[in-house]
Amino acid sequence: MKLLMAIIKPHKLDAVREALMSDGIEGLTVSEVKGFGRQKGHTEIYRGAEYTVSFVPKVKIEVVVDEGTVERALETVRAAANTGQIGDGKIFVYDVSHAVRIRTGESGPEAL
Amino acid sequence: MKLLMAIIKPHKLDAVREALMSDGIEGLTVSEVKGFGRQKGHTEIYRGAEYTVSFVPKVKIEVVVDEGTVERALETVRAAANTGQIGDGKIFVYDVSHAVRIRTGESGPEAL
Amino acid sequence: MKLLMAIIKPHKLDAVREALMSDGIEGLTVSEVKGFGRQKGHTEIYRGAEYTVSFVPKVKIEVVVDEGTVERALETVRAAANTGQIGDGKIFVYDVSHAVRIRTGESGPEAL
Amino acid sequence: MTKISAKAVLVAASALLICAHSVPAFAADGISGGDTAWIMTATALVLFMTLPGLALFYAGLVRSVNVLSVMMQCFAIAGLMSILWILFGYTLAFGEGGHLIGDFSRVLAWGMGTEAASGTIPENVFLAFQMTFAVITPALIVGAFPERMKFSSILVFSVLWLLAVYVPVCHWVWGGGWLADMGIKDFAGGLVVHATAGVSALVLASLLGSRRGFPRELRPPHNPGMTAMGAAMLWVGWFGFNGGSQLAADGGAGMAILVTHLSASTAAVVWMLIEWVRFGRPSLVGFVTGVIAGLATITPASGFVGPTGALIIGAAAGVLCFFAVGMVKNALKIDDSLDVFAVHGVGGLLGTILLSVLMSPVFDGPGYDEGVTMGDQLVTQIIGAVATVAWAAVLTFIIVKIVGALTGGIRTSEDEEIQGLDLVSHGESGYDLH
Amino acid sequence: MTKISAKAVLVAASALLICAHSVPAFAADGISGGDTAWIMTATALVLFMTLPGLALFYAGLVRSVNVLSVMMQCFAIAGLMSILWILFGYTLAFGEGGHLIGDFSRVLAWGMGTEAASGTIPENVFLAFQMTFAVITPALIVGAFPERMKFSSILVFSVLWLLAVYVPVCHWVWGGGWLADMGIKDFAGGLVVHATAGVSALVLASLLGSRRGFPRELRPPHNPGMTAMGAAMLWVGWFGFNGGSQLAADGGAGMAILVTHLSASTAAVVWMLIEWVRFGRPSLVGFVTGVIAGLATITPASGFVGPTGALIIGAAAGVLCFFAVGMVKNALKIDDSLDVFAVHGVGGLLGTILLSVLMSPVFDGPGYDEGVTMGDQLVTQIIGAVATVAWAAVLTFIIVKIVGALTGGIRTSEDEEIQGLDLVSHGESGYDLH
Amino acid sequence: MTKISAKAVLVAASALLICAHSVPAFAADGISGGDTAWIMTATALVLFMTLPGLALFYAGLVRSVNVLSVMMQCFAIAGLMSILWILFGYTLAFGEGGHLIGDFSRVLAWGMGTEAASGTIPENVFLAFQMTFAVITPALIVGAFPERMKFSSILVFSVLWLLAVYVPVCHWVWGGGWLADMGIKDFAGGLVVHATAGVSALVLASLLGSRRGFPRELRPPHNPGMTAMGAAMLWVGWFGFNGGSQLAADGGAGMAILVTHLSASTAAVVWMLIEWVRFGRPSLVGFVTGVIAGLATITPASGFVGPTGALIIGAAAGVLCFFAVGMVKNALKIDDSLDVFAVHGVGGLLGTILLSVLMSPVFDGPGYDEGVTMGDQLVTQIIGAVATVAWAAVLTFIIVKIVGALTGGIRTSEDEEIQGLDLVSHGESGYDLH
Ligand SMILES: Nc1ncnc2c1ncn2[C@@H]1O[C@H](COP(=O)(O)OP(=O)(O)O)[C@@H](O)[C@H]1O
Ligand SMILES: Nc1ncnc2c1ncn2[C@@H]1O[C@H](COP(=O)(O)OP(=O)(O)O)[C@@H](O)[C@H]1O
Ligand SMILES: Nc1ncnc2c1ncn2[C@@H]1O[C@H](COP(=O)(O)OP(=O)(O)O)[C@@H](O)[C@H]1O
Repeated sequence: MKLLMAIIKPHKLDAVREALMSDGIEGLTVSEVKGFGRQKGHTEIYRGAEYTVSFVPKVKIEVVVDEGTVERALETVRAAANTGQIGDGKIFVYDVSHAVRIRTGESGPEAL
Repeated sequence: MKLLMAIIKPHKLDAVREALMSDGIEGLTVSEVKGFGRQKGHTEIYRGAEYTVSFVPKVKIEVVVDEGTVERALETVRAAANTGQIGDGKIFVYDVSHAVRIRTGESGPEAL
Repeated sequence: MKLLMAIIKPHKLDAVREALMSDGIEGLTVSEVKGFGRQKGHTEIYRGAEYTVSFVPKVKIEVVVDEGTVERALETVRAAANTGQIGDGKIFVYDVSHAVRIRTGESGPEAL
Repeated sequence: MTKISAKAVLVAASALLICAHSVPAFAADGISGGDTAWIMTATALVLFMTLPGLALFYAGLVRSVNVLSVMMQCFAIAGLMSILWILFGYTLAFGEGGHLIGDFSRVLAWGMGTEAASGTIPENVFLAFQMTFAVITPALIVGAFPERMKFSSILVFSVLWLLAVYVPVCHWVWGGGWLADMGIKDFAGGLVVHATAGVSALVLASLLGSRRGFPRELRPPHNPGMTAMGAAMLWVGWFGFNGGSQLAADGGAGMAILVTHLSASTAAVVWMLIEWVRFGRPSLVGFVTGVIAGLATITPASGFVGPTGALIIGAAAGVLCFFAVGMVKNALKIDDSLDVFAVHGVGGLLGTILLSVLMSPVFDGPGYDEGVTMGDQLVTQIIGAVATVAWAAVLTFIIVKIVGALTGGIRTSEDEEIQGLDLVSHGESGYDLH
Repeated sequence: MTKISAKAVLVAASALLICAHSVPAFAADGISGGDTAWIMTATALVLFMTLPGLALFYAGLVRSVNVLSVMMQCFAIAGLMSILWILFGYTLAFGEGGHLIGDFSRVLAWGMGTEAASGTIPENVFLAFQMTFAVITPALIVGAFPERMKFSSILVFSVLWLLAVYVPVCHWVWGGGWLADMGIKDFAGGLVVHATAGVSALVLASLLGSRRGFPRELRPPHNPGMTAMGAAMLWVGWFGFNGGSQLAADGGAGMAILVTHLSASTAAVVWMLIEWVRFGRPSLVGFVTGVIAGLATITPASGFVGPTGALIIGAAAGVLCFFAVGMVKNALKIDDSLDVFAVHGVGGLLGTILLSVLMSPVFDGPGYDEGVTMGDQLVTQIIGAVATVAWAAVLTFIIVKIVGALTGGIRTSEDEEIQGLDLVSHGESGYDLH
Repeated sequence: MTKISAKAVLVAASALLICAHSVPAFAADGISGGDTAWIMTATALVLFMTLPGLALFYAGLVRSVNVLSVMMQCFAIAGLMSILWILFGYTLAFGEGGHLIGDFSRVLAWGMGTEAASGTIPENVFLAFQMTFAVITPALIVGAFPERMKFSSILVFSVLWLLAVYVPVCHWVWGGGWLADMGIKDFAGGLVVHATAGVSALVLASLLGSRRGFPRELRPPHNPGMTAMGAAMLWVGWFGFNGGSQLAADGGAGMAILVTHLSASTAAVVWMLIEWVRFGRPSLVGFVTGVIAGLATITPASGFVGPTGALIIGAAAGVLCFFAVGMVKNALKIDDSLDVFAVHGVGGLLGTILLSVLMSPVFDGPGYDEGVTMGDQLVTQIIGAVATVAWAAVLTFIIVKIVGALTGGIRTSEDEEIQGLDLVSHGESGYDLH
């Protein structure tokens, strides 16, 4: 199994979720994160003093998929999250050696 | 070393933490996340308009353990987080190649 | 490629980000997390009743780097995040098999 | 006899003197300390309705990235309208003038000083009390355009709107204009405040267009508790709004407060029951929307009905406004985002009409002016309502076109809308809680 | 002589006329504009105590998934109690009736209009002022059952409780009932408000059962700043609660405000010092709990003591309520979650008793009624306290049983409790900050 | 003739009697119900300024880990100062005494009771009204030291500061002291409140040292909406602060409210425009800072200028305070964290000076006291300003040294500062939203 970790723009979350669902993927986990990259943060000015906010709000999606579905899921996320503008984010993939469904104890691909 | 990443129900956090501690595990990291899976979100109705909230609040626990303890930790988390109801969550496991304790610079299993 | 996941003290975030930037690293992702370890939480007392807060606020930095830069990045983070006091945190490293830049579709090290 | 009378006069005069002394200051000039105390309090209460009341009420309903922009809009409108009011607003609304508009006799309140009276209160207190109405009315319209209108356009719109819509209607009804002459009853602003704001909100929202994702993919209110606390402050402040409109501290003011409270309570409970039946659970946002509906609806009637009338008005407000909210969204498909028309417009008009029936002693009301029947009053109220709606709609349409030309379009870009106006328009973020 | 006197009468009469004119409206009917202005203001202030004051105070203390439910409970109680008050509450509490209960002469305030007076204020103002008391008293009990009681049960409970507990006790003490006849002193509701609410909270909490995890594994207050801001609003509003209970704008009202403020300050500072000594650091939640303890305790005494008495009452309140909080939790093991009994019940009773001593000129108090000694007063106060506690406890027990039968149990399921009542009972979420 | 006059007297006397009866209570003793109603309301409004107003205003500007500590500081100061006021503060400030300080005749307000009058209001109301000023003034200084000062040091500082700075200056200006004798004009506390607090804040901040990371690496305000809502409450409450300082419900109070509102509006709009031009977008925090600047600046002048003067004062406040904020940070490099000096100090002094010009009928002002010219007044105002600044600066310096010695240093450790004072000083956390 593989874990896809995608860092995307927050307003693309629903599109990505729906795209993955229509691919037959049934579960994913989302976190609010802040990113730093080519897309820069901004400065806020309060009473004349500048405050640098280096980070941009992003959403991290983690989805574990079967080996066979990795390519497709990767492309699905990429397509759905793409706006063509800087800061669209990244997808990273890595190996997962075990997966267990807590409720049933099922493990491996069945657990997904 | 292995990293166990468990997505669980928020109110099970304390039980899982305590169970891991009595297993001798001394550190873990927790994030607030939102999950999507068989357990569905809900709709909220404001002034007659429906808003779909697709995600359910979950907690993600990340704990890095020595190879030898993986099985036991996995079972400990599963048992403590289990309520038998949909949405109980998953545990994923993957390899960690390095671990460093920032304070001392210790690395490998000693760093945990 | 490797992913460095560092759990650090929140007030060290800016120092670590700047240190990584001067190492030429151009992107990273940050999450607010809570940690449990040797550094203990605290108790809060409200109207005479004790509430145990087991977790300490931490920041998780995830940065994916090219194989060649791992050692250096690891040392950079360690040095910048170190205060010599308990609770300074950990760095974990693991393999990333794919990386894709959503905007361009570039993959592998170019995507970083 | 002359001598005797002289003596009597002297004695009586000294009686008067002591009497005057015991009720200092105002005995001489007809200004009542009690009335003045109450209207100053009411002035504070009505300002409190806008800031923080309305600002919280509206800000809780938007996305978290727009919370500050909504507050800023309320504040900036408060500041600008106040300056405008002392310059031109008050004098054009309440200066003598003619049937359509006042005059320029009171620009900057020049020479008014501390002595001029308006009834039993100082005129400066009357001016200040009315100023808070001129602040909240355009601020109500903020609910039509959050999350997507340019800040500059909002300011220009509000300035023009105050002068072209609020001030004339205010003069017609309260400043001795043609509707006043006809005997219109609008105690605290069913037409002047709520109908004008509600109708203009609808027109503006339809010209501005909907928020991205309307109506299916919007985010729920980011902070319903904030909205509820704003509603609570509006409720309390409304005691000053309606009770103050009596311009005296007497049984009329007391009754206005009582019926205001009862209408709010009833409308809210009715709204709660409808939600409970339809959706299975009653929401806090629903309850407080009912509160505001009840308050807006009783506003024109609050000096003319008794407790029984208030319960009827409240119940009618709860039902009608509830369904109006759905209709604007689903039938008209207009994104009047925070339901200004459905709550304030519909409520204000409903109360304006209903009062002609509920004034009757049959409903424990105080009855009609001499020679006026229920039917007469009803006709007058309808004429007033139609005139106000038409004027507000047409003028708002024209103003929006002008503002569009002046500020190069009134809408922010899609990118800006996604990012949220807090950052885009004001360079700030609402919450940094970590 | 007759001619002369005629002339004198004429002159004097015209003096009177001018005098009457200079103090318009109220000269004729004994209604004072100043008193009316103040009691209308006080009415707004007491509503402000419940909404938003108490709602914020309580909502900040619960888990974040219950914040809206607590607010909703306060709002819904406010709405329902107000309707109930105009229908039956006021007339049963303040209608003439007998020693135990009023009558039905004022249902819907029918015919009261704007002219009827109650002392020097319009009766509608008195009714409205008292209505806000009938709102806050059952709302106080919300602190006993947050996070786990069914919304339907809460509403039915509150309705029955108002009629069966609040209204009779109110009649006994303030409506000319048997305790009034005995000469009981309860200026603003130590018995009527705080003792009834506190005792009933304790009984209800013990019948309802504890929150999951009580007492060891509860979450700390999710938003202590919200609680503190609610306390601040309660503090300010209490000036209307106690100062308004004088029913006039005079030195009695002023003294009530002064001693109220001093008691709040002293109790809070004392609470802070106790925490500092015991826990090493004083908390904000502790300080504001002290504020409320000081306010509740001075309430019955606020018309009968001077500043010196206020400092003593405040200090006593700080110490006693602090230890009462611990005792209810640890000794009684009752999850009166937000300490309604320990703060309001204990405070209200304490003040009721203490005032019989502190009224004395020895403590710069105004002294006793003619022919009444300190001992007499103390006995009367104790009788009143015992009667109120017993009545509230027994009736609450009965009402809870009835409510349980009517609503199929009064408690939510464990699953619902875990999920939080915002979503379960109201379909909403408190915070969507991202 | 004697008989006749006897008759006339009788008749006139009965006229008086009826007259007295129609205006009960106060006719006899010169206390006005209207004035009393207003000053009690104003007292509530000024307390409302500190709690919750100022607490929210300041708490929103700090990091989220210090939100509770700031609120706690405001609360604890409110409690302590109130106790101090009834013990020694009032009597030393307003007791007859001499040119420099009052006396001990009113310790604990012993014997004052409900009958003593101060002008047309009960003295206990005057005492309570002034107490709220003695609360807010030291609370303003909280803005100088958030996030890094020991709680114990703060309390000791505030106690000493009230007695050594506030009370004497208050006596000089309002208590019949030497500045009053000179004819100084300070209607509601430009010198007594804002200049003393502002100057002392600057001195204290410079002795305390800057926050970690000042000025480059600070976190932005954690909750600008909280700050704005606090500002809204300050704005509303300021109607009581300035309007109440008239100590009567009349046209003077009305004018004070009107000019207060106009100055706030103008200063805020001006601040907004400056930000718009300089930074490309106007911020909410900026707008509300302008509001406070406008309010502080009009404070001393609010009884002495007309609307035209208010617009000028507001505009001057907006410009001057805006640049003062930058100057303290960048030129003086003092971390007066929430700009107490730049807003209150500069504003209070500016208004104190400007009023000597704007009182003139040329600006629609009420004119000067008999025999006083604009130049005379200006000189008096400058003398008052210099004396107040010097006294506040020197005494604050001395007090800080004493406090440092008493509490073992006044600053928390670096570790504590990083962790945040909510946890360190009070053992609590501000937000647990999950
Ligand atoms: N090397 C990296 N490791 C981890 N996260 C990264 C890395 N590079 C970028 N990111 C994440 O991806 C987000 C988008 O990257 P950015 O460089 O701004 O835009 P783009 O990928 O479109 O060039 C960043 O905000 C950050 O969260
Ligand atoms: N394939 C997956 N990848 C990542 N997270 C998952 C995946 N499937 C489920 N999850 C996480 O696990 C949670 C529980 O899953 P769910 O399907 O609702 O229940 P259950 O596991 O009991 O069948 C989800 O809310 C989600 O956070
Ligand atoms: N085995 C582990 N797995 C995951 N996270 C860990 C582990 N051990 C520690 N951590 C994280 O590192 C943080 C610091 O660890 P701690 O033991 O407190 O201090 P130190 O590393 O300095 O000894 C913890 O709060 C936790 O977030």
